[in-house]
Amino acid sequence: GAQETTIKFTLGWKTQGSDAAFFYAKDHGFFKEEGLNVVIDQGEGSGATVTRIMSGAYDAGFGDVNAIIQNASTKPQDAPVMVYMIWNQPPFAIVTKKTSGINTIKDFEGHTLGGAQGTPTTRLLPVFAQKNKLEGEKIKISNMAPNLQEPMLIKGDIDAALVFNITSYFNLVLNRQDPDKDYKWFSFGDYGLDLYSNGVMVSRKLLASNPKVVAGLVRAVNKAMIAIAKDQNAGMKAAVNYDNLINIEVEKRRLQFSFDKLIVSPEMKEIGVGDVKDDRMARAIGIIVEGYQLARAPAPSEIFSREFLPPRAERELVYTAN
Amino acid sequence: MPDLDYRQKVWSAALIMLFFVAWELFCLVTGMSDLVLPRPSQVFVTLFEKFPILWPHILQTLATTMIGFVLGVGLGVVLGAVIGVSKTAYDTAYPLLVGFSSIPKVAVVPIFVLWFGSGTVPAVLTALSICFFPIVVNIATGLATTEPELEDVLKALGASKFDILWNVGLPRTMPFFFASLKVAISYAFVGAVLSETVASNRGIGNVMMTASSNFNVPLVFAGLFVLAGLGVALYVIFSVIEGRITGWATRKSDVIAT
Amino acid sequence: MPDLDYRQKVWSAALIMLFFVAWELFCLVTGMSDLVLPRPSQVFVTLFEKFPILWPHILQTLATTMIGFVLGVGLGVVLGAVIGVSKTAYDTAYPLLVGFSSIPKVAVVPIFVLWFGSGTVPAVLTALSICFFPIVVNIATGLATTEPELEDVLKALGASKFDILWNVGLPRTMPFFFASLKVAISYAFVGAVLSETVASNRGIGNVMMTASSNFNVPLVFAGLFVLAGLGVALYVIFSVIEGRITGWATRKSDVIAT
Amino acid sequence: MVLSYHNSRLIVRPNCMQFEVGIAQKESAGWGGKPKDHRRILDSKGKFWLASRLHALPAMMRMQPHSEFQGTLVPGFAAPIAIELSEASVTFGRGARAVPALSMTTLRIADGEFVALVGPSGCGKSTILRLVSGLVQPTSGVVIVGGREVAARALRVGMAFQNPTMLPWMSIERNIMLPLKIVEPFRSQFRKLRKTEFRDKANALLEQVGLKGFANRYPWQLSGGMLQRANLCRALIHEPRMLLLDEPFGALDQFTREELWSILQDLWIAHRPTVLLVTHDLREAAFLGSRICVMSARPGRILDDSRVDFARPRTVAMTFEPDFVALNQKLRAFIVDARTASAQGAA
Amino acid sequence: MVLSYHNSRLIVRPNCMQFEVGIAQKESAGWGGKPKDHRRILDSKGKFWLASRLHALPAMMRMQPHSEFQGTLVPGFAAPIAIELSEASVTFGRGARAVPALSMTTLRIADGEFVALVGPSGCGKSTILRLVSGLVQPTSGVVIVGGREVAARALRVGMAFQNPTMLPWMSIERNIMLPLKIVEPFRSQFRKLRKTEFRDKANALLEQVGLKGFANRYPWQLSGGMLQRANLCRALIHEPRMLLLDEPFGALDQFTREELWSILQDLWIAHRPTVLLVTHDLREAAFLGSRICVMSARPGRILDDSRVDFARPRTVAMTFEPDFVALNQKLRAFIVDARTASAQGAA
Ligand SMILES: Nc1ncnc2c1ncn2[C@@H]1O[C@H](COP(=O)(O)OP(=O)(O)OP(=O)(O)O)[C@@H](O)[C@H]1O
Ligand SMILES: Nc1ncnc2c1ncn2[C@@H]1O[C@H](COP(=O)(O)OP(=O)(O)OP(=O)(O)O)[C@@H](O)[C@H]1O
Ligand SMILES: [Mg+2]
Ligand SMILES: [Mg+2]
Repeated sequence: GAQETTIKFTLGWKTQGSDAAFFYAKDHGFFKEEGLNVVIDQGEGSGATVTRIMSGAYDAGFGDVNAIIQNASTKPQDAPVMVYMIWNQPPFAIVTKKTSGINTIKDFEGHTLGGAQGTPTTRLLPVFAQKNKLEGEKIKISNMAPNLQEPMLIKGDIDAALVFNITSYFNLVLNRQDPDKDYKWFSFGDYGLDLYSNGVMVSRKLLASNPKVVAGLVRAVNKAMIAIAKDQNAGMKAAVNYDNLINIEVEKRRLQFSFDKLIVSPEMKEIGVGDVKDDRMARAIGIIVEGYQLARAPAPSEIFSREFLPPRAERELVYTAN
Repeated sequence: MPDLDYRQKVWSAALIMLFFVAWELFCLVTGMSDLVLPRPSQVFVTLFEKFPILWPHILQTLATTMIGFVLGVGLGVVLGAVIGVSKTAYDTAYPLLVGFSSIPKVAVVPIFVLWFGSGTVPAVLTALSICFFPIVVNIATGLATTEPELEDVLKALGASKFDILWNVGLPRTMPFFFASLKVAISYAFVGAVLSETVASNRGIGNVMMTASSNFNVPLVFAGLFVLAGLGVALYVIFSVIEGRITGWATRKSDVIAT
Repeated sequence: MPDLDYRQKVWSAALIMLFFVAWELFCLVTGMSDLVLPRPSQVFVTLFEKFPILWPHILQTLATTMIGFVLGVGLGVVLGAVIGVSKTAYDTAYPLLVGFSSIPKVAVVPIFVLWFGSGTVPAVLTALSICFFPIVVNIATGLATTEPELEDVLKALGASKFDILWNVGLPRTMPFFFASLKVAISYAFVGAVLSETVASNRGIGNVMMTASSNFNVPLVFAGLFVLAGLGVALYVIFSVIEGRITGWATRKSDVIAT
Repeated sequence: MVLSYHNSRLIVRPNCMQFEVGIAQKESAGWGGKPKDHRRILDSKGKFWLASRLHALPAMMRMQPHSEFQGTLVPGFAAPIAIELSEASVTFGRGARAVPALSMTTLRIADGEFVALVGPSGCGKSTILRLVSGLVQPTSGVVIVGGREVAARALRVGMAFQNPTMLPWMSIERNIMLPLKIVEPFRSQFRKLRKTEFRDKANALLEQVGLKGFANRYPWQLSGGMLQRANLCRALIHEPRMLLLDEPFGALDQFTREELWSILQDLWIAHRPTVLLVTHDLREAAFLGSRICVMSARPGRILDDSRVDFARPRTVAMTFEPDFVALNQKLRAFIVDARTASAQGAA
Repeated sequence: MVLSYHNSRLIVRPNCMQFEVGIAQKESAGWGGKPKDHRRILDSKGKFWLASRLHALPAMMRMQPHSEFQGTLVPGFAAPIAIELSEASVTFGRGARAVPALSMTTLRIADGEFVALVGPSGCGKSTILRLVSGLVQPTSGVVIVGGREVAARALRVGMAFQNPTMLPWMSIERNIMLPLKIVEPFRSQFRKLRKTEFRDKANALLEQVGLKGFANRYPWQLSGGMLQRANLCRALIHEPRMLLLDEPFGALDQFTREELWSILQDLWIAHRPTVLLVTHDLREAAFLGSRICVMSARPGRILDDSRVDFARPRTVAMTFEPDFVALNQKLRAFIVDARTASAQGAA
């Protein structure tokens, strides 16, 4: 249309390959077609996306659904709403050196785990321990900034690290390690913590005042997702266009990793990209409420709205690595 | 004029109160979300409730800060004296120090952590490295601008350079040394907390980091208030010492009070 | 003695070179991983290679820093003058300012971002808020310690308080004002970069954050070197101005040079 | 504070933090209106005070009507009073550490008089000058400083401090031009075209005191005596109606000193400023002064107040004449007394 | 730098940044050994220098053997030379802004002499004192300062600056005790039990100059003249073998001044330090000095060098006697010359 609506959109972190869909949508005019002028800013963390939106500084962003659950528990009228789930699988994982002597999760007892404070991985460890019948008190946690976890792990200061696999995997690569050969990964999803994770969220204000815009935003992102699932190189081109400082090789691998490990799943194939299953969402909410000792368990409808999703047929994502 | 002094103090305290009241009103009037800027009353309540939990963290931060600060002051005085006395040191060390100070310490903390492990040592080092520069600058400037007439008094007696430094240079620099302490102590807190947020299991920085990831903004602000309070407490202590040592330099106010 | 000056400069430059050589050797000898501490040679190579990419970021950071710095200096001088002149302001503002400085600015940046959006404005504000305090302290101390004899010269002429401030207080404080500028400019860079790391799509801080999340440590250090370089460059500019304005205060070295 | 009735005068009172040095009277109409009117005192901020709260009133009442200055000054206030101290005391510090510097000093100086003040070291001479210029407030008693200038903001007081404090960041020339930057009417002209004119004036003065070529030097490049001469220039440059000179020739050799005596005397004869000169040199006092006040030792009081009637202009040769030597002897005797008073005071 | 042959002497040379004020001779053996020996100069760091590189040599050659001091000093170096300036010039600043302060001054002062230095303002008197105390280095020429003390590190020079610079953060007492904190042998005793003893000493001195009760005041609480007296105390407290006094009585009244003259004279008679006194008061010069040097105007040179043979101890009454007055007249005449020389110099 003639009148473009400006949307302030925050990423979950600095420019990464896994954000390529947004850049692709912008570069190829998908947003424009929907009458949107989307301004993309880099973020401070996928949890901070929620704060940024709640404060009104941003209209939409790419962030963690679990942070929405936390905030919706106390401030249901302010918390943003997820409208397009991208990472169907949780990236939360524990990584350890194969030489560390940790072979099963039981071996975490008596070892020191490095965690970045407040990240879901660190915060959900007690739930993880409880669900898997570990003695939580025996697991020591050492706090550190996320970018110190891998160096400290390599150096041997910690025995394992509580990480996001999509971040840590490439951090290890960048630290000249072989994350597949020399490291062992324990994914939370495999141990009873079947959570959702990052997706597109919008502010309640935007939702209420301009639902058409939200629908347009979701449509554009969906279109881009499907496009770069077929052609990651095109996605990377858009990413470089946005930020010429990124390491293309690594970020492309990261993009592919996101499809491989986080987006494409049996569930996604069943319900299409962007949607969630309400019962799984309810379970996930239960886990978060337990892990964070929240006062109130929000309903799945407070967290996720599928109102704006394009029809199922348009959300058929086929990933082919290239 | 003791009653004037007293009224002065009351007046100042009232103005400080006013600041908090204004803040409170500002938040109430603009309907500011407490995720952005909590009201001081909320912060004080949180502080009061969480105080038993905060206490060991406060002690930890205070201890690391003080160690770093004391070491930083020592280093600052020595470096400042060297730079103030020697032209070569001035030309060499100043650019290096300015360069070093222009580097955000947050970039240096990880190096400290990797070398010395997480916890107290990097916090002390960060506090030290962030707080010594203002001291260097003021000591060096004080020494460089000491009136040669004052030094001549000792030079004519055949005093050594060290004698002159000790008896003229440093005493004359005291007012500005204390000025720089005010900057240094507050930056020492910043440094220690910074390091704690990067890698530590204890300390205010750690608390604030946890609180902020829990979206518990009032607790974050409680941490900030604790830091501010500690800074002010130390400032008050130094002020008392300063009053005794550098009274000669502020005799102006004496004369007016007569 | 121009040739002595010249030798002095060469000698200082050599010592600065020595610092980098020592660093290089240290890394080579200890086999330090470049993921922890890269060798300066690596850093310079990276800097050289990436310079075209870095250039717009450098401009961005320099611009925000300078704006924040100029505003900070202005604010610092005004606040310093008020605190130095008024006892009430001294008692009120000092505790508040010390408290504010003891707060890590990194905790304040998100607030700025929430208010003003990400990008230039919060960077400017952070630079400002981090750099004005050393100036306040030195101006206030300089004014409070101005010899009453100097002020009497003007007082006897019936000069206003402002006349005295302008003609005696501020000129006398200049050496310490310039001293605080050295601290302020480096902290202004720290502030701007800090804000850029939290919320900005441009600037050295953003580059360093991206680089560090990519474990591109040489590029992080290239960013640090750029910052240090900018800090030193501004320091040199101020030094030249300082030499002209505060020559009277450092006449000592003149006399020796005679 | 300024007296509102006909004459505007500066009143420096204890505990009055804000003051202005002097203020001119509006008309040269006589003193002695209705007492009621005297009681209305207007301070510099335009606020009225009741005079009854001030010690000043009795002193003011005693003032005589103004009359034109004629020839030698006659004590008894034929001319309007320029400076009046009524039982002024100054004590520095408080409690056990208090130092009484001046005790119950009463001194009245008519407009256009040249008063020399002598007395033992530490007796409070500088303190009197600081009282008059408003740099110090009396602990008790009253100090009134008035003048004859019409509608000028400040009295254009010119003060040469005992220790020639030059601002170290300014060249000698700029130091000397400082009063022109501050005092009206020069102040408003300073930014305009007259700056070079002022500079010429400063250089002319410097040349007169033998400092030609030192205008662009800095204070620390001058010798003690040179600084003192520059200090004198700074006191004179704005052609003040009142000159307060604290041992302005102390660090000078005999001949330079005598030269400057003559310059100062010529200046006084030409413009008739009120001068209060502190000196230790009795010859100097007798050469320059129309009146000589001798002070006792700390805490000072005025012991003797003699008129000096030698004809003007006086010459250096006259100082060797018997009359002159006799006066010196008489003063010496007084100072011996002053020192004895000192011994008692100290005991 | 220290001359190694028998007598150890301080040589202050141009471009020699590090110096020590004076050094005592090892034995009081006579001067005039083999010329070759003179050439070996030992500096304070124990390094030998070839004397041929110094201008000092000719001047040293001319020195006379040492003999015990007897009665009045006879010029011609019956006593060892305490201070020697050979063609010493001082120019401050460089290039166009250069100020010649002293030009080719030659002055020799024997150990134990009392030399008064008079001359017009700005002629370089203070500069000479600063040369002797090592605070300034000659631009050309040589300054040699030696002494008689045995094995003392510094000459215990006592200097009273023209402007009494007291350290503002110390009480008067502590200011005065400063030399005891710096100069051996007091320095090593300072930390030991003798601190109260030293304090008593300081207080005794203060009482002598009339500053009893001001020991614990701060410098800015004293009047100009009081500061000057404290300044004198600081120059005297460590019983220096050499006293450099720069107008020490300038800000004092006549009687205090005369009292201090007598105190200084008594001290000199008792201990015979070498004294170099700068003054503008010819009576003072004649009263105190054994020799009076008159300097020309800037850049200064010594114009006249007269002995004063009045018997010691001199009294104030003597200053009114005809001989004394005549000497004064003679000096006055010289100074008139000096000022004329000045006019030429300035031109
Ligand atoms: N700021 C001050 N604080 C305390 N005492 C002071 C102060 N100023 C002066 N005095 C004391 O006041 C007395 C008088 O001082 P003042 O300077 O008036 O003496 P003076 O007559 O000028 O002496 P001189 O001839 O030595 O200059 C002195 O005893 C001095 O110690
Ligand atoms: N630091 C300096 N820089 C430049 N010139 C100086 C310096 N010190 C002294 N002079 C100049 O040297 C000359 C001699 O100064 P000096 O202080 O020796 O004079 P003086 O004989 O002591 O005079 P007075 O009797 O006035 O004290 C003066 O013309 C002065 O301007
Ligand atoms: Mg005085
Ligand atoms: Mg002199």
